[in-house]
Amino acid sequence: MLLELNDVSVSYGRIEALHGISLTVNEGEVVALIGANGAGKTTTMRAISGTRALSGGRITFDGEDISKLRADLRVVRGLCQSPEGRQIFPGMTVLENLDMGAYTRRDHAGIAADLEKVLELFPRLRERRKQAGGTLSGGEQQMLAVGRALMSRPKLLLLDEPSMGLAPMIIQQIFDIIVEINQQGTTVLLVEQNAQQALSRAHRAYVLETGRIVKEGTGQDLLHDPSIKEAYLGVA
Amino acid sequence: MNFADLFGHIGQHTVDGLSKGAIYALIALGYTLVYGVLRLINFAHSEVFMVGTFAVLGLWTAFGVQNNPPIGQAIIFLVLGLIVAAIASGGTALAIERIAYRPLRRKNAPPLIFLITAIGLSLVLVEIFGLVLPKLLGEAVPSIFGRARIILGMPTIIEQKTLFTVLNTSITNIQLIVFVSAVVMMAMLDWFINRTRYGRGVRAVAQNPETAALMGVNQERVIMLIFVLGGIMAGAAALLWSMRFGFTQSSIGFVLGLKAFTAAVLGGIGNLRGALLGGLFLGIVEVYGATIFASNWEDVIAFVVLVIVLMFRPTGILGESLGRARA
Amino acid sequence: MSDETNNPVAPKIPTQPVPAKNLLEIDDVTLRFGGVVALNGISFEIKEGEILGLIGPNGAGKTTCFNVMTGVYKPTSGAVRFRGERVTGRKPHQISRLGISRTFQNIRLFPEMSALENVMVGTDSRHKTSVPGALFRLYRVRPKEEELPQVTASGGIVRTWQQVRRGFAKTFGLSRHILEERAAEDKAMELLRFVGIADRANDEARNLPYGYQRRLEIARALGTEPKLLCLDEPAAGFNPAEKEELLGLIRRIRDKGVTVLLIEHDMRLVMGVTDRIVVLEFGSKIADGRPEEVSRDPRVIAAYLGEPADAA
Amino acid sequence: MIDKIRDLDRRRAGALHSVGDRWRALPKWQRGLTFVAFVAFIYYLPLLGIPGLTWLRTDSISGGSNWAGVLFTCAVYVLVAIGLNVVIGLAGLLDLGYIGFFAIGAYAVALFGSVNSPVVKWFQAEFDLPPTWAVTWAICAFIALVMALISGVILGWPTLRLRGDYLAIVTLGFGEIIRIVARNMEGVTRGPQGISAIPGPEGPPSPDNQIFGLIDIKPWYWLAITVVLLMVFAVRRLENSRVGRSWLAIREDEDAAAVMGVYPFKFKLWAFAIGAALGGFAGFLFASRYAFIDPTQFNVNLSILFVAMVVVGGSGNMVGVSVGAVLLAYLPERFREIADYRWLAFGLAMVLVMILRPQGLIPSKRRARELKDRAAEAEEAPAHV
Amino acid sequence: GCQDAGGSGDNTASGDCGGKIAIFGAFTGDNAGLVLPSLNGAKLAIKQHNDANADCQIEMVEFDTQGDPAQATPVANQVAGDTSFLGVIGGHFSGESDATMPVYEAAGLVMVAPSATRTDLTAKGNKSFFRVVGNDGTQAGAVATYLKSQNAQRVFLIDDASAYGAGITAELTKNLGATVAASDKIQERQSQFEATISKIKAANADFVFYGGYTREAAPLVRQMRGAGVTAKFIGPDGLYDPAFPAGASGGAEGSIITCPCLPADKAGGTFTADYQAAYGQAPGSYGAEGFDAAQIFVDAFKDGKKTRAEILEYVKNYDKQGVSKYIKFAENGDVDPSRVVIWSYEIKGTAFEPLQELKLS
Ligand SMILES: Nc1ncnc2c1ncn2[C@@H]1O[C@H](COP(=O)(O)OP(=O)(O)OP(=O)(O)O)[C@@H](O)[C@H]1O
Ligand SMILES: Nc1ncnc2c1ncn2[C@@H]1O[C@H](COP(=O)(O)OP(=O)(O)OP(=O)(O)O)[C@@H](O)[C@H]1O
Ligand SMILES: CC(C)C[C@H](N)C(=O)O
Ligand SMILES: [Mg+2]
Ligand SMILES: [Mg+2]
Repeated sequence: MLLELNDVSVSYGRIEALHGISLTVNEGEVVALIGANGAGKTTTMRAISGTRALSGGRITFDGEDISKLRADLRVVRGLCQSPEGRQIFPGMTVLENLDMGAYTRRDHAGIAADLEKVLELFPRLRERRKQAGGTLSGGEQQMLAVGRALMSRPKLLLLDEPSMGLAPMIIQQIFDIIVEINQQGTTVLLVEQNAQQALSRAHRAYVLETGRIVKEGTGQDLLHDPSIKEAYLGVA
Repeated sequence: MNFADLFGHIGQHTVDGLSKGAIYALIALGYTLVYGVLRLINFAHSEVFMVGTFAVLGLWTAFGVQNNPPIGQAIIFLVLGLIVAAIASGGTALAIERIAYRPLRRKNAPPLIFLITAIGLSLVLVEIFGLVLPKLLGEAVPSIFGRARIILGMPTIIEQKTLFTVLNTSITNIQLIVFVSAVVMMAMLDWFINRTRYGRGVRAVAQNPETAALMGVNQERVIMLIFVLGGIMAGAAALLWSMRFGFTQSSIGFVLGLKAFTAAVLGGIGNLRGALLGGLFLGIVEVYGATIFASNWEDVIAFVVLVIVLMFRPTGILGESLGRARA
Repeated sequence: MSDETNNPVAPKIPTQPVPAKNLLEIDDVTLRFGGVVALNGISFEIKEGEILGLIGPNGAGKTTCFNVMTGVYKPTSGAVRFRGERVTGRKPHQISRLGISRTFQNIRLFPEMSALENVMVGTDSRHKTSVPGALFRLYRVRPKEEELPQVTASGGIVRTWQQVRRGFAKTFGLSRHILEERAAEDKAMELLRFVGIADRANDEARNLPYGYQRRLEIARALGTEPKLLCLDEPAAGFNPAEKEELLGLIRRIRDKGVTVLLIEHDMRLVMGVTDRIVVLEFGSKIADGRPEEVSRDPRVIAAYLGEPADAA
Repeated sequence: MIDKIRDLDRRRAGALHSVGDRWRALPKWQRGLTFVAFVAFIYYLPLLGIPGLTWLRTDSISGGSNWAGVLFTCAVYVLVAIGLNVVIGLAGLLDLGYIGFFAIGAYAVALFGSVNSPVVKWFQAEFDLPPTWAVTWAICAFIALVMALISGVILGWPTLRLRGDYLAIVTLGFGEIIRIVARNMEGVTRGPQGISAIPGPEGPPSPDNQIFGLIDIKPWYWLAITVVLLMVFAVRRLENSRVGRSWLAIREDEDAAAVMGVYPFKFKLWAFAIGAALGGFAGFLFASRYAFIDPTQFNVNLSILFVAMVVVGGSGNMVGVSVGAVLLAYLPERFREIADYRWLAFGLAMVLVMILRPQGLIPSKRRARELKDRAAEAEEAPAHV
Repeated sequence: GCQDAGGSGDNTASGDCGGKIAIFGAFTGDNAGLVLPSLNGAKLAIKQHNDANADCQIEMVEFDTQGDPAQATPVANQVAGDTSFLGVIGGHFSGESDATMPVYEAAGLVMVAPSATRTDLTAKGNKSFFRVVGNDGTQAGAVATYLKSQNAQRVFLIDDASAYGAGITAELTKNLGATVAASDKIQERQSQFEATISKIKAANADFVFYGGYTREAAPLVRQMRGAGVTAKFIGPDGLYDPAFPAGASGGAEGSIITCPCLPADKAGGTFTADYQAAYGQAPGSYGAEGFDAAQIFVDAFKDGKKTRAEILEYVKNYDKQGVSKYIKFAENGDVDPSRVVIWSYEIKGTAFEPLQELKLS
């Protein structure tokens, strides 16, 4: 078990956004987290990555209790999040942004190789490597955000809506990449609105509704669950 | 209006302006660093500089340095002065960060609140050095605190001598030292910020603190780092100041700080090279302006030039670089 | 769930033959940022009353196109004409008064203002009270009967006072400021109801759920009484059910007589709601036509859609 | 220690809060009556003789200043604070050079109204006027208002396009420019010598003046406070109108406001001009009551003090900024014992208030909420932020 | 600090003798250093009187204005409105004096100023303003005499654009005529003087006169010397301040300072010794003037004057040797210029060595 959330709750002011959720991610898995707007998916991710404090519960990563650990130290432990809404560094070039992904790494050869790989995956980024991140189009920024997360070579990669704002073709690519890096040994926790895609690629999935986990199962099971179909896949 | 004088000695005036501006530039670096990362005008930075000059004064007084010591001694006292000033200024900057800014950051207060706090701190520091310490210690160490409000002289550590004269322009040893040190220091800082991993961390925090944390950057450490770096630069400026001008006073920071901040804005606040360029430019503008008109128009000229520059380049000569571009 | 969405790609029964009048013309517009050519001589027009889709791969120049239309950027060459008038070179607020309004790809509300106030800022753009007007309130308008102060009390000083006020308003009129203020509030409330978020009218925008914020942006844009409403990926981050609702809203907006320009990556939504689609790639237009034509266009498939199976 | 203060502050804030709530809950006529009573009290203040409260008077200590004189200063500062609040609190523009407008208003009445001014002398020589001729006070008031307004526009026109912090330094420079020009242009302003014999409503200062005399300052105070009340009324009208909403929208997101049809430049310029006019008028009152001005009275320090009173009082809220202004004008006078330490005390107070109560002493409801949300957010985010 | 100078306050005004006066000036703040000697001098005079005359106590209330006209005016209103005050010592600066003159005059209160020196203060037809100090014109005249005696050919004039500095420099300009080579104005708190120094060099001056205060003068003279300017440096009483040579760290060596104040050993009576005994330091600038100003009131009270009008009349006709000079006022309130004593001092190390008394013309 790589990651375990145990009865985790998080509040924003007086509003509690997560009411004690528990989930696990095993080494080598792709786990999807789906749910409607405001269900608490992003909040879950932030709790895991440490940008939001817990109001209750416990998070264990790789056998260590990280509930109170600072966010940057979680990165050092091998936990990297690609945040929702891109959040690239607007004043840095594409290359510098990618370098930031490898901030905690020291293996120069490995970094160079990974950089090459990312640029391979997103030729658009190679084309724009000297352009300031802030002037990229929405979709380009999204690619950059995913590429940057890949650069940190995490044990567990947290992806928050990686397909948001991307053209259909690129969405396809992104999901292919997720599968690929997973096969190369990275565990992935994936938040997606595009439930169809997410479920079909994930080993397991959780469904979140207003701050509670309401369902869990294998990707395929959920994909064929009629209630899920109705609520999240938009197909009657 | 005296254009004849200006053009008659244009070279000399330029050299004078550059050496004047070099000091502005070094202080401006502190403003720019902090502003770049925290979007905060650290109004108290001028007092960080002031504390540096008092540290140098204290050191030299403690060792009983006299005017024009032998060169060997002079070098020792300069090096010691640099260390002491850097520690004092860096420490003050760090203390300011810890005592005043950190609680505010914890509360996520908007920039204006930081500004007012900084102004308050600045007042407090000036009064501590100008009033409280003199009352407490004025009897014991009159040469340091007795007249801190008016003026405190320091020994001349290196006598000013003309090194060489080209094209009717003489350059003195001190002008050269000041100018070269300023450029070297700024180059080192620039290298640090733009070329090292730490520097990249600083810029990342500047642009998107939360995501920087997600990349493994320790934000608190970065903030401490920039305050200390800015403080060290101010300390260096304090030493150069003490060497060149040989005096200080509790309110010395005010005007210099204002000018340095103007320089930072002129060059493009948040931009290290801009700080250097802005400082030198401002120095030259002031000397030219004071030559053409009288010296009492100096500030007017400086500010008018600032407005003109900003009208054509709203983010300063070089624009912003550390800071977040607009999304 | 409505019929259309069951089979979104199927041709929609055209509501009416599209009127031919051009509302907006983009005429050979080019925009360069240094070396990057964001828009490369594109031309297309928007007809009055239609819903036009603007699609294309990431970085194709769609948002840039919006920015040119709303005056955020000035094109390097070419012109945008709105109802025959040249728009390029005008300031954003002037363009807004002409009747183009928009939403943002990343939501940009006024976070500390209530939802109602947000919309009122939009409606204000049609009002005239300025600083002297608000200060002196001298400009008076003859009010309609129902706008006069009401006499409600049953007797005593209060009643007399109310009668005096009423009489005063009758003789001297009411200040325009007051009438406008009332009108703005009524209109804003109505718009909030229209987009379906009236229940949170007095909450600050920042506290609204994401979906509400998106809709509030639309309400605010509608407040400026646009002829043309530009929506930049309004469905980003919505799940299919929410997208469904949005689709209905866009139609209702069009039915109010507002022309809609829609940027969206969700093909199901685009196919379901638009009358016509313009496709951009690398800053150039590569297709322009009815949804079913465009979706079969091999260039569009190659550049954007990928294998057709994906559109499902 | 800090914890204790914090706790106290919380309790005090709570009490204030409930006062505010109870106030809002009162029926309209009761609120009206209270307001009238309050205004009456304000007018009564210079006569303050209620046993138990006389210690409030600044002349109750040895070496203290004239009570009505201090009240007058408070009133002028309140006027300044209200004007600056339009700029900072409502439009969100940081103006560190407000003293410049104050100086312009003061110099306007000095230059046109005093027989000692070179400008008046020039007029006398040019148009063969008697040596006692000068522009009358009421016209000077108008000139002051207009000159300040115009200078606000002139300063704002090129600089309001700049972003916030750039504006701060440019305005600061403007304040300095005005002072330096006043000092250096000896032919026009008499430079550092200053100008005396600045007129009041009854003409130049003289022992014959019946109401606005040299020794009894109460009428001056009543005049100033009347102006303040009028301006409060006017600014309230702006605040609760389309104009106020536009300012707020610009403060929150300028670009989005522009796209919604608000012309940011125009409204920012208005804010600037209104602020300038109020500042200028305050300067005008100041000069005509003191009858003497020189450039040293328009120091940058004062600009910063002005900003401090707005922020410390609670920017955006007229009651708040007025309280800030009164405190800053009154406390140093009442506690003259600490004279030498007043800047130290002032600095410490600023730091403490900001750390303990960043929204200011009496913030606007909106600001208070905003800051509370921000603080709550920060508190929930983990320690590193 | 607002303690009264001696005596218990209450019973003073009631007796046959004694009364209450006010003294105002910059007793705190940046400029306090220039004014405190005068306050101390005045306190000394009152104390000496009160100690000697138990039956005739004088109360002196201090009002701190920080030298700011805007703070001096409410003080004036307070003093003028409180009829127990019978006279005023002040102002110390010209600006605050100018601002408050009409108020005191309207109240019929007499002002005796120890150090407000601007020339035009006495040129406005005032009826109740007197000063026991020579005005700037007198001192400037003395400086001009000195320069002539030194055979100055090319004098460079600098002032700090303050009321005091600019005033005295303007007077000097009038007096010097053609020997003025060039001039420059600096601003307060300026600390770098490249432009000014290059102007001095260009003018090839043999004398540099600086009108202003220590804060700017010390770095100026130091930088001048550093840049190799050898012209003799002259300054007025604003620089008669131990901080000046100390702040210039040797740069001020040999500078000439003029002051309308007597060298310690020349001051009348036992004043210098008394002052030294009471405050542990030499009187400095205006200490004697402060004493004289207070002494005038002491004399008035001793003479049994009890109303504002009587005291005003008394001061008008005052005719007596004071510690600083012989005091008799002209119609306009100035002391007789011929009685004003101006001395020149040379800076040696950190000391002011008296050189000579400067005679007018
Ligand atoms: N900064 C905030 N302040 C207050 N409430 C917030 C904040 N961020 C999120 N919330 C609330 O917390 C709940 C969960 O939000 P979260 O962003 O985790 O949802 P989500 O599942 O990621 O939704 P989406 O699909 O829109 O991204 C929502 O009700 C939201 O309104
Ligand atoms: N200010 C700028 N400077 C340089 N390049 C820019 C700037 N703004 C946009 N671009 C470039 O212009 C191109 C078009 O960008 P635009 O935002 O219009 O794309 P888009 O079609 O909206 O894409 P998306 O669907 O990803 O939002 C992109 O390649 C982008 O990098
Ligand atoms: C204390 C003195 C230096 C004051 C100065 N003589 C003046 O008239 O202002
Ligand atoms: Mg989310
Ligand atoms: Mg886009």
